[in-house]
Parts: sequence; C-alpha cells; structure tokens
Amino acid sequence: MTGFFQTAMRNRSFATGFVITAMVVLMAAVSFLWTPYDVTDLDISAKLKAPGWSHWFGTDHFGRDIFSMIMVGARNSIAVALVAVIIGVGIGVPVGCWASARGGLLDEALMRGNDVIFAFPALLSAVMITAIFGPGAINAIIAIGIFNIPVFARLARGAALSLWPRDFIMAARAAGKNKTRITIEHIVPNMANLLIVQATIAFALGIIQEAGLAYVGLGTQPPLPSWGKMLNEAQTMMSFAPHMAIIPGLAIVITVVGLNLLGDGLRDVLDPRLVRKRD
Amino acid sequence: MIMFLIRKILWATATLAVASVLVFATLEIIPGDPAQVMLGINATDEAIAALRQDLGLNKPVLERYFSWIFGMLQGDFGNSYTYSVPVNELVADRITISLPLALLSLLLSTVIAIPLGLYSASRRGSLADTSIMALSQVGIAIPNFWLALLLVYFLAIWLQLVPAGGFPGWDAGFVVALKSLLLPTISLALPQAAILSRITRSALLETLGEDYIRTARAKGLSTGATIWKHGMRNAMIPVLTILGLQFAYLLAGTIIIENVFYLPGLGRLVFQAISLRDLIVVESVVMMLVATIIVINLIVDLAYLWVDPRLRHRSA
Amino acid sequence: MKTMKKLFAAALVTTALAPLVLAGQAIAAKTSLVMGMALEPPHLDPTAGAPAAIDEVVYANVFEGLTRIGSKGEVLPALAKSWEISADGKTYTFNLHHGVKFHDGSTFDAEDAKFSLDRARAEGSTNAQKALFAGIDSVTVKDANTLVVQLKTPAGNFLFNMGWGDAIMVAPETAEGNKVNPVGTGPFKFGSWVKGASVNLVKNGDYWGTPIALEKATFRFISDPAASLSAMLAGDVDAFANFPAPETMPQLRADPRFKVVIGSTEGETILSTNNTKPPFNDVRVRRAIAHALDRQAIIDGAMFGLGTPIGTHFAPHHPAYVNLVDQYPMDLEAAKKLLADAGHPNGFKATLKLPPPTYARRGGEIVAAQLRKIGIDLEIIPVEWGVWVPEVFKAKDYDLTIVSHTEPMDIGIYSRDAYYFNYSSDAFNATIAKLNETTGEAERYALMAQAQKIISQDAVNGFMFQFAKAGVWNAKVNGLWENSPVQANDLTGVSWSD
Amino acid sequence: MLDIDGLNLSIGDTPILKDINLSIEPGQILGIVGESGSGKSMTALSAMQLLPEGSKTSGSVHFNQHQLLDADDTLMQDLRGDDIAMIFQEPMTALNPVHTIGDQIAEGIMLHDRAERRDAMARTIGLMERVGLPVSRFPLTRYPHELSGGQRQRVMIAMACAQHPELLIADEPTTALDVTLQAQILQLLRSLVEEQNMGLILISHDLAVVAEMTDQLVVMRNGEIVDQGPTGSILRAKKHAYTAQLAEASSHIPERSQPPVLSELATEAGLAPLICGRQLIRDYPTKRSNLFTPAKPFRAVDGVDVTVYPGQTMGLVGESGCGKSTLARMLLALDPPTSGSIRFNDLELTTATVDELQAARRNIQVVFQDPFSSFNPRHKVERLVAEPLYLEPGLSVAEKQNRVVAALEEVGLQASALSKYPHQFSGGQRQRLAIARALITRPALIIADEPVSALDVSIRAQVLDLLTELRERLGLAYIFISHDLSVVKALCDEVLVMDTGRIVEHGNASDIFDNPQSAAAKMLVEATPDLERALQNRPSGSR
Repeated sequence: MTGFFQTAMRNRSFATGFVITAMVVLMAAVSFLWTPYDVTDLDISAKLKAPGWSHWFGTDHFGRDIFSMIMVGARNSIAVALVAVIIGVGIGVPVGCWASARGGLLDEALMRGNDVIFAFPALLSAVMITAIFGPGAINAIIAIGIFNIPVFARLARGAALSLWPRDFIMAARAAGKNKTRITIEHIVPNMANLLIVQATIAFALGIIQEAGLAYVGLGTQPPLPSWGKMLNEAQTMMSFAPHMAIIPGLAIVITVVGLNLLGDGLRDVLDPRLVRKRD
Repeated sequence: MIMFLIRKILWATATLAVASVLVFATLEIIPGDPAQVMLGINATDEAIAALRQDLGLNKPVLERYFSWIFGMLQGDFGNSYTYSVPVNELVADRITISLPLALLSLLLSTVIAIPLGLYSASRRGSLADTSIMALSQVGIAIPNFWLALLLVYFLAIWLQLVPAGGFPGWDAGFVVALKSLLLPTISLALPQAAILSRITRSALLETLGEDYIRTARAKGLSTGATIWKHGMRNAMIPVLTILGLQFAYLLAGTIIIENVFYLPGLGRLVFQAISLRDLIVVESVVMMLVATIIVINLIVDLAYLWVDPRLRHRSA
Repeated sequence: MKTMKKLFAAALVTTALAPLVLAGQAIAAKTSLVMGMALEPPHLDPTAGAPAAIDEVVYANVFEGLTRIGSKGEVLPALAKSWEISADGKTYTFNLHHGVKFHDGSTFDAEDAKFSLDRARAEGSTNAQKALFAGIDSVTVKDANTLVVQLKTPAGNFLFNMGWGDAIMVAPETAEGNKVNPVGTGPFKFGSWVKGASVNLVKNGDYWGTPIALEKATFRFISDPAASLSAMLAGDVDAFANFPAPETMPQLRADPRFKVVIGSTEGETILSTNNTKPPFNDVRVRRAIAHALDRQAIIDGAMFGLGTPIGTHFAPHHPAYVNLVDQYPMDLEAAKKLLADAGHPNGFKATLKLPPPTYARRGGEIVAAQLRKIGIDLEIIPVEWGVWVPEVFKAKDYDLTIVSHTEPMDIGIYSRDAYYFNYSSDAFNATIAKLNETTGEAERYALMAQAQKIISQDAVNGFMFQFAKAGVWNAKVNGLWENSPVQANDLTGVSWSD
Repeated sequence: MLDIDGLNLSIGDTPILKDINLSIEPGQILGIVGESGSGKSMTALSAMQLLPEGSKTSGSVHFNQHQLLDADDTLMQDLRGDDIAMIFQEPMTALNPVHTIGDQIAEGIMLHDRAERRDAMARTIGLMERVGLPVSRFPLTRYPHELSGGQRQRVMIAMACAQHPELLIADEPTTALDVTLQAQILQLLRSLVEEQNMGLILISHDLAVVAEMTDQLVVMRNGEIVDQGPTGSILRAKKHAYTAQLAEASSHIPERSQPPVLSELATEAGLAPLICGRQLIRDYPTKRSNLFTPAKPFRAVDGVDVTVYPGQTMGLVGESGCGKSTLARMLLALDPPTSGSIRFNDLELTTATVDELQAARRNIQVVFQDPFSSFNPRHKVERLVAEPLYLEPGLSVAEKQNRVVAALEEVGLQASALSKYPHQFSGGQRQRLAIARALITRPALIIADEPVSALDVSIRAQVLDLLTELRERLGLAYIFISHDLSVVKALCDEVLVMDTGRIVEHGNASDIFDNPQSAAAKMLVEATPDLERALQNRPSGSR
C-alpha cells in the first residue's frame, strides 16, 4: 500500500488532488472538535465584517464567522456527497454485477429500470424529491444518491461483461465456483479501479449538486451552515459584502478541483484500462 | 434497422409508462392542498371544498391517473390549478425560452469545447494542452449558478452591458430577447464546455492510439489529414453521448439558472408549480421532459449508427 | 483564462447592442411603468382568492369597490360617491356615480353592485373573505344609482370592509372570466399576461374618474430577492412597492437613481404560538419566550433595521396603538426563572416551522438562536406555503411559526374560535364583541387599547415587529404610495417627471 | 534500394536496436526472423519512420538516394504508401472500421496521384480483383467488419500495393490467420513481388514461413543481428548457434518412452473410455432478422462423437471457428450441450447434480491459450494455483500450500514463486503456472486449448516437453486443441480433424499427417509450413 502511495504521489495530478482533498477533509474533521467561533451563535452587532484578523474570512449578515462556517460546511458537503456515492455504489454495483452474471431477461429488466431513472431530469427530480419529503441533508442525500445508482450499475455491468469471457473466469468455473463466488473473487476486484475513479468523480459532482440544492433552499437546514446556502444568502449582499459570495464559491471550486484531480490521478495510476468499458 | 427502431420505440413507451406511474405516485404523497394554497389562509372550509370539487381533486386516485394519461395521449395535459389555463399553453410559453436557451448553450459549449479538445489532443503535452486542460478542470468545478452570480454582478450591474435577468419576450425584438439570454447561456455553457473539451480530447487520443491510424500514416497521410479523416469520426461516439446527456440536462436542469435570471422557463415553471402544489402542471411537464429525454437518447442512438457502421450491423 | 476570454467576448457583443436597447427604453419610459412584485398572482380575480398578489395588481387599477382605502388607511368614496348610515347603524344607503362603464362597455349600476355583494356572500362562493359579508342581512336596489345594504347587527368597520379587494364590483356577464381576463371599472384595462413573467395593464380611455398619467403599466414578477436587486440596479424595473431584500436598502439609498421610502404596513410579524400545545399552554413559558426575544436584534438581523418593535398585535401607526414593547423587556434571567417555575429548568425541545419569505426564514434563525440561550432548543423546519397553510394554519400541527399578519385591523382574529393560535379568552372575546357594535370613534379606540393589553398580558404570541414597507423606485417616478394600509399598488396617481 | 547501415535505436533510455546493417534489392524477398522482443518490427518501422514517440536513432537508413532517418515529414509522406508500403500484423484493427474498404484503398491513390475519385475507384476495383476479392462479391461499399480476417488482410495488401511501391514491408502478415489462409496470403505476396518486381521485407517468427518465402534471411535476437545471408545456406548450415536452436525448436518433437495409446488397441484390451461424448450438438441463438421469421440458431457443434482413453492424448485440429473450443467447453461441463451425452468414467455429465459435477471436475482440468489472460492479475500465485482446490473442501491452509508447492515443482518452478503476481512471470512461465493449476487436483484428463500457439518457438518446445513428460509420469490423458498440425503431430497419439462443427477425420497422428483423407485435413496438411519440406523444395544455394 505504502509502495502504491509513493508511486501515486509521483503523479502530479494525483499529488495535487490528494493534498487539496486531504486539506478539506482535515478542515471538516477539525470542525468537529474546534472552530474559531461557534457557527450557531449569532452576533448581529458584528455582522458583514470584511476579512481581517479577528475573522479571517469575515462575517456574514448574522455576524457569524465565515471561516468557521466554511469548516463546518465542508463537513456537510463531504458527508452528503460521500453518502450519496455510497448509495450509488452500494446499490448500483451489485445490480450491475447481478445483471451481467444472470443475463437474459433479468439483465434487460434491470437495465431498463436504469433507463427509467436515467430518463428523469436529475436536478429537477432532486428538487421534486426534496420538495416532497421536506428539505434537509438526508433528503438531499437520497435525491442525489438515487441518480448515482444507474451510473454505477452501468459501469459495473459493462466491466463485468468484458470480464466474464476471460480465461481466468473460465478457469474459476472449471474449478467449480458458482457465479456469486466468482463475482466476489474475480469480477469485483478487477473492476475496482474503474469504480474508484468513477466514485471520485461522482463525489465531486455530488458536492456541486448539494450546493445547488442548498442554494435553492432544499439542502442542509439552519443552524448548520452549508456552502450552497451561504451563496444564496450572499447574493443580495454582493455589492457591499462580496466576500460572502466569493469565499464559499471558491471553497466549492477548490474542493471539486481537488477531487477531480484525485480522480484523474487515480485513473492514470491504477490504469483502469485493465478492463475496457463497453456497453 | 427497422427492427432496431421498433425495439427502441417499444422500450421508450414502456419507460414512459413506468415513469408516468412514478411521477403520479410521488405527487400523490406530496403534502399540501392546491385548493388551500389558492384560496389562502382566511378561506372558509366550504370555499375550499367547493374549489376542490371544481378541480376534480375529490375523484378517486385511479380515475384521476387514467384521465390524466388518456388526456395526455390526446394531447390534452389538463388545466393548471393555479393559472387555470391549459398546461399546453403554459408549456408552449415556457418552451420558447427553455428551448432556445438549451440550444444556444449547447451550441456555445460545442463551438468552444470541440476545437479546444481537438487542439489540445493534437498538441498533447504541449503548454497549450496542459493549460487548456488545467482551465477545463476549473471549468468543471465551477457551479454554474455561482458563475451566473459573478457574471450578473460584473456584466449586468457593474458594467451595465446586459440585462441582469428577466425575459422581455421575443416580440420585444429578437436582439433584445437574445441579449437577455446571453448571460444565462454563458453560465450554462462554460461548465458544460469544460467537460466536453476533456471528453473530446481523451476520445481523440484514444483513437489516435489505434492501429488504423498507423495504417493511415503508412499510406502517406499527413498528421493533420490522419486526425481529420481517421481520428475525428471515430472519436465522435463518446462526444455524442455527452452531447445527448448535456442537452437533456440543459432542457430540464436549468431551474437554478432560471431562478438566478428569473427567466420564465420550464424548470422555473415546475419549481413554482411544486411550491404552489399545482400538481397537474408538475406531472405533465415532468412527463414531457422525460419523453423529450427519451427521444434525445433515441436520436443519439441513431447518430451512433450513422457514425459507426459496426453498430448498424449489430442492431440490424 | 478561457472564462475571461468569454467574458470579454460577451462584453464586446453586448456593448455593440447596448445603444439600441437603452435608447428604446429611454423613450418608452415616459408614460409606462414597470412595477416589480415578489409573487405572481395565481389569477386576477380578487373575489376568488386570498393571495395579496391579486389585489396588488388589480385593486384600484382594474377593479374598484364601493369605497376605497386611502394611503393613510382612511375610508374614501369610490364607485359610491356618498352614503348615509341609519341611526341604529344597521342600514347603509350608497349613492353610486353616474355613467360608470365596465371595460367591456356595459354600464355599472346598482344591479351590478347588488350582484357583486350577493355573489360574494352566496352559498358555496369561493370568496376568501366571506367573513366580511357575514354581517349583511339583505341588499336591495332602490334605483339605478342607489343601493341599500341592511346589516344584522351594527358593524363599525363595514365601510372599511367594503374597501377590501374582496369586495370589488364586478359585472354579472364577465364575473366568471375575471380570473384570466379581469373586467372592472378601473382606470386601467387588462392587457396581457405572460405567465411566470408579467402582467400588462393599459390605460382605460373612457374612465369615469380623474384621468391617469400612465399609458401602460407592467407588473413583473421576481420571486428571488437577489434577482430583484439586479433587476432594480440594471433598470429593468422602475419600482418595487415592497422590496424583498431589506439588506440592500443602504446601497439603494446611496444610489441617486433611486428613491427609497420606508413606509409602514399592516403586517404584524409575530412568533405565532400554539397556545393549547404543552408546554406553550403555560402562560409562564410564553412569557419566558417574550422575555428571551431581542426584538431589535431580530429587526437588525432579519430586516436590516427596517421595522418597528411591537408588544402586541396592532399597527403602531394606528391612532389607537398602545406601546407595550416594555411589558416583557429582554431579560434572560427572568426568562429562565419563568421556565423553571413552569417546570422546565433545563428548557425543552420544540419545532419552528418557517414559511418561505425572507423575514420568516432569517427571523427564524435568529429567534432560534435567542431561545437557545434560555435552553429552548428549536428544530427549524422550512415549509412551502402549500404545506404551511394546511399543516400549521388549518390543522394547527405546530409549536411555533413566524408569519406576518398583513390584513388591516385584524386584532379580531384573536377572538375567532379555533384560530390557529388556539387562543381563547372570554375577556378578550367580550371586548371584541363590544367593539363590533360600537361606532363612536373614541369608544372604539378605548376598546381596541383594552384588546391590545389583554393579548399582551397573555403573551399569546411572540410579538416581534411591525413589517416595514421598503419602497424603492426610480427617482423620477411620483405618486406611488409610501404606506400600504391595504394590499394594493394604487397606480392611479403615478407619473414621471423628467 | 533500401540500405540500413549501423542503425541504432533507443526509446527513452532503453536500447532497442544495436548496429543493424541490412539491404534489399528490387524483386528480392528479405526475411527477418526472431522471437518476440528481438526488434524485428522496430527495424521495419524505422524504414517507414513511424517509430513510437521518444525514440532516438543513429546510423543511416538510405532508400534510393534519400536518407530516411530524421527525414522531414513532407518527404516521408511522399514516400510512404507510394514508394514504401507496409502491411501490419492485425488485420482486425489495422483497417478503419468507419470507412468503406473502397474509400480506404482509394485514399492513397487520390493522395499520391491527385486522382479523381472516380478514377481512383476504378483502379481500386482492379486491385480488389487482383488480391482475390472480386467486387461482384465484395462491393467497395463493404465495411471492414463485414469481412473475415483473411479478406481484410487482402484489403490491406491491395491498399499497400495500390501505388506499385518499390518496397513492401510485411510485419507478421499471417500470424493472426489460420494456416490455410496463411498459405494463400503468402502465395499472393509472392506473386505480387514477381509481377511488380518490388522488394519485400517479410517479418516473421516462423522459420518455416521464411524458409518457404525468402531469398535473403536476417536472424535477430535482442535487437541485434546474429546471423544473416542467403536463406537456404543459412538454414542448412545452421552455422550460428541461435539459428540452429531456432531451427531445432520450430520442428521439435519431444521424444517419448512409451508407445502411443491407440483406440482400437484400447478397445481390444477392454479398457473403459475415460471420457466419451456421443452425438454432441450445440446451438447458439442468433438475432432474428425480422419480426416474423423466427431466428434460426447457429449450430457450432453438429453431432460429434469423441472418445478418449486413460493416458491417451487426443489431438483436435481444425480452422478457427470450426467448433473446437465449443466442444472443449462442453467436455469441461462449462457449457451444456443442446443434445447428446457426455460420460466421464461412469458419470453422465449432462444430467449430473452439482455435487457429482464437483467430483468430476477434480478429474477434468483445463489449460488455456493466452498465458496473459488466464490468470486473475490481482491474485498471487499461491492463490491462483490453489484455485481448483476449491473442489476439495476441508483442506487446511498448510495442506493447500504444500499441494501448490508440489504442483509448482511438477512444472519446474520454485516455491519462491508463491508470493509473486502473474505479471512478474514470462509467457512461458505463466503457461507452466497454468499447467500447475491444472495438475493440482491430480486430474485424469487435461483439456489444453491451443496451449502453445501464443509462445515463441523455443518456449513452445520446452512446454511441449513438459507436457509429454507429465503425461508419462502421471499417466494423464490430454485433449489437445490446436490449429497447428506440426505441434499436434509432435504430441498426440490420435487426431480428430474438425470442420464446420463436424468430425471429418479420425486416425492416428502420423497417418493423418502423411496421407490425409478428408479435404479439410488435406488443406491443413498442405498449408502447414514445414521447415524440412521447405528446404527440400528450394534449389540448393540461394536463388
């Protein structure tokens, strides 16, 4: 593992991505134990302070410390995006593998199910879902996660299909192993690279989507801050408190860039071409 | 070919059917009562009851579902509860904004992305390539609504070059209307362009690694000619896929942008309809969008056939 | 880099186009007005829906009532040029103007008036304010221009009520179509409606009253505060009667292009409390909350200083207002003690359901933060109006909520049984009953004061502030209302100076 | 005409070619032989100046008066496809799938002769006729995927010869093809050389092929030329050790101490067959062409009988697509026959329960062709080789490991291999691993599907020896599938010749090889290049 890590760090985009992501994650982690100020504590008298010594990133319209909010917001963005990815992988991959292993009607059915989800305008549907079940982090996660499922299902199925005819799968079958076992022992490990890369990408997308939902007021709810919500609140104050709009935006961009670089890096390092995607 | 089309269309209808059930079911469990919303907080219960009657909200679920479906089959998407006009009309209004917006954005992102992608693929590793790719990395990461925010602030408010938002309607004059779509188009197009350029690049690089490229070179074709005649078309497949996805996204996924620029487009129609519990509008519009997306996918599939004869063979 | 390039390109394109358009606007601006509104009306018939947006478009512009409410809240003659009230205060005789025509050309007479009133109070009418007409016993036509209304009991506010948008006069032929094609007697005719965007009104050539200056009026609907600001700054909109983003006032005030007018409204913004739901059924808990609220902080934080603290449910600009703000001064210790007495020494958990408007969402965050200080831990639940109304307002399934009660003179709601506060006090009900029968101004004011004191005593709700109306309009526009005693944008007096 | 002098090539900092000197005259055929990694392809590519990025060259490559090394693109583009043309190994990928074959052939003509499309097409038709693809049956509007491998290679040749190049470079032009096709393609090339009097550089790993085809021969190894001169004399003299080794290996016959196990003798001796397939049929569904006529299935195996006795080695030969592998999968009970029966010892595999099958599988193991794809790249040898032990539940970790070590020793690998990953082994070693994996359950029958056709000749010889030795020591029976008769002849007791799903001939190896009866067998024997025969057929001394 360490060996892998060293080789990986020689890849520029992986290194950069890793550092950025690590920083963001660290920030989020620290925010559990310590933030410069309490983000739930409003100090109206100290509102709209420009970035400075007492408040590195300034304060918002409630006098909350934006740096602290960014820290806690990172926690929230990561949590939402991560769980959404986990949902996608956790449901999508088994479905994809199952479909490719069984083939025939089941395969058709499952993949059509995918198409149905695919046919829905993702963001719009996410809005619908959150509107129905009420805004909040959990529902945002579900709304985003659902549309991760078909992505991973297709990926897994494609990869698995290209693996099944391989000789070493044949050999495993000649050793009397059943499809489930083969899937676990041979198929999944060999598509892991693809999955990891796709996961980081989905993760990055998730963060943007969460920001979008929060921006239209359907994401995480107060008192917990979220980057998207901060942007929404900042809009009308751009002219006299631009830092409120610029800082959360940058936070999103930097985080997503970090994750994408990480993904690209992983792609190069792990070379997922090992199994060619086909669908 | 015919078989292919028939099969595709059958699946499309099946998908639509399932989708319709999903949509209807979801909106059945959505809390909130349209009549109540329309009449407001001081309305008397009998007034609300009367209105529910008018809107036919008291009929049993199945009856409403099927009347909805059959209505749609005859091109009648019902009447908006809140606006009390046919949904068709509403959509007809909104589509004159959403469609141009989507098309313009797609056009813009394509004209930016494809050339850039091809260029940096052909100059792989060069400074130009690396910087373009670096830029696209950032481009992908920028949430379009944030971009929109900045654009509005600088171009509309600061420089006063373009309207900050709103849509005067096409009858206000083509140029004027177009101007008001400018910022939304840009904010939608740039992030898409970033993605597209990366796809184009990698797709082209992929094909340039193929044996037949070497064959073409061995024939005496110049690098340029090789890329143009043997690289491009083969690289189109992934690009087409993304274009399809992006168009679908642009048609429906513009809610947020439409809100930033308060454009009365489809996305915003649905958004408002949801908060006003104008269920029939939500249902119908979502169904239309689903249908559109399915059609787009179909078109993309056909485009594949045009690009790649092997598929023609397989799907014959 | 790429981005910058695009921006630059965009700039070029648009600078090329700019002149044409700006020129176009400059000329058009003279006799036309673009009015910004936060919410789009679902339809345009004030007699068939509550949403303020309806009145704000058509009241006094397209539709008129027998009486109308002036900018100070006074009752003025409208289609009725005068009236007599019988000694027992139960018979009202209205003398209507002559030669009034509906926009479809048909004449307006007593028959139409009778139709309008009867329609509003009829069985199964969808009028959102049927209560206004509940007092009417009978409506009779004396002659073409004289209408007699018989009340069951004397009602001091009857003339005021007749000035509400829900009491406007409609023609039998066109009444049903008013939702999409409103036909009234007002100085503006309905022009067109771009759904989701704007409603256009055009000057009514043969208006019976004093002719108006504007040829054309457009109401543009901009739900998003940020968008409203950019629209204003970019000159897409000439005026906002009630600007949705108070935080931008300093900026707009500083801008010479605009005139910013802070006016009063009828909106008492309160922390509505479910008075029967434990622990809020305990007056000590409610008083504790009252003590914990820092009204000024709320006003500064949520409204950026716009608004007047209130200690009861009554408009400060009303002569009968009693200032009870200091009844429960901000005092955490007192609050904690009260909670302890009520058996909640460590506070408790509760929910706070917030409707969409900024004042509610922002105010809610602040209130939550303030109550947390005395150990009351509020879970914030944002809801759409479409959920708020049935859940909170109808089903009364809530602990606390924040809403601005915009109806004028609506302290009476505290006497309605099963109103969503779940508050009932015999003393208060008696006072209101008495008030309704009293017509003499002095006595009425006394009773109003008494009513105010009672609800303040019982700390029925957390009384926060009187909603201030932040009017923003182009400095060249004259004649817009500074206050809004009724929900309306009366454009009859508006003109451009150059 | 082409004169390579002191050519050195390195990619990055790894040297690829060292001091290459060779030349070729018009009408001459120069063969370059060598095993994989010997640098034969690179030599050719350097003449085309199509070397991979980052390659540094020194020395000189003269074509007529042009110095090709570091020649500018414009010059090379004039020469390429016009004066120097090239044919690549993989006909399946060397043609652009999205353009018609007509366009792809005409492209070069239009490019170099500035020809009108119409004229170019006219000439293209001529070329197609010449390479044996009459446009009546192969219209120019066909796409590559509509052609077979052989046909595609013909298209490649037409493309290369379109401009009557002075020099044609053919890099393993037939390696991907069946022997019969190989013969045809080589024939076509030879005739083209004669009638156009062009020079041909034929790159191959197969001595027999170059022996049949070439006038001059260059033997390469690790980027160096080890032996060079007139083909005949080189191969007869075998002066150079490596040349000798190659020659020996390519016609290597493992010597056997036991007599062949022949079926009739076995039956007389009353031996029970080990495995016995009867009337085996396997259909595969095909896409229906239209809604109404039901698709008629493709019959891959059509009523095959096959019997193998204990210790017997049964060869199974036939062109690719004749059903060999399908048959193998059915015998492995991986693919159920549509009809027919398979008895292994006394067990009917087609109806056996899962448990019975597991038991049977212990005795039937398999070795695949491609040593690269037959191992899960993510597992270590210990786990890979132990995989079949899944069939023997309840083995302790220690026992498993011992079994693995034992199996590795059987195939001549050390226990140190246990903790390595497959990519750390050479092709030959991997094939040994594959055999170890097959042996570990002590099977009675190993089905080997083209086990050596992906290996270089010297390695191939070693593996063949190993297989023979194991057979004799462990009394294994093999079903040995191959398209290469020489290998089969070297190893097998009896041979089944398969053609389009049927068994067309059955007999002992030598008979079939010396006088084949069935047309299919004849063709195979005919086409199979054979070094000895080739040398006999050519006049002594070089032409």
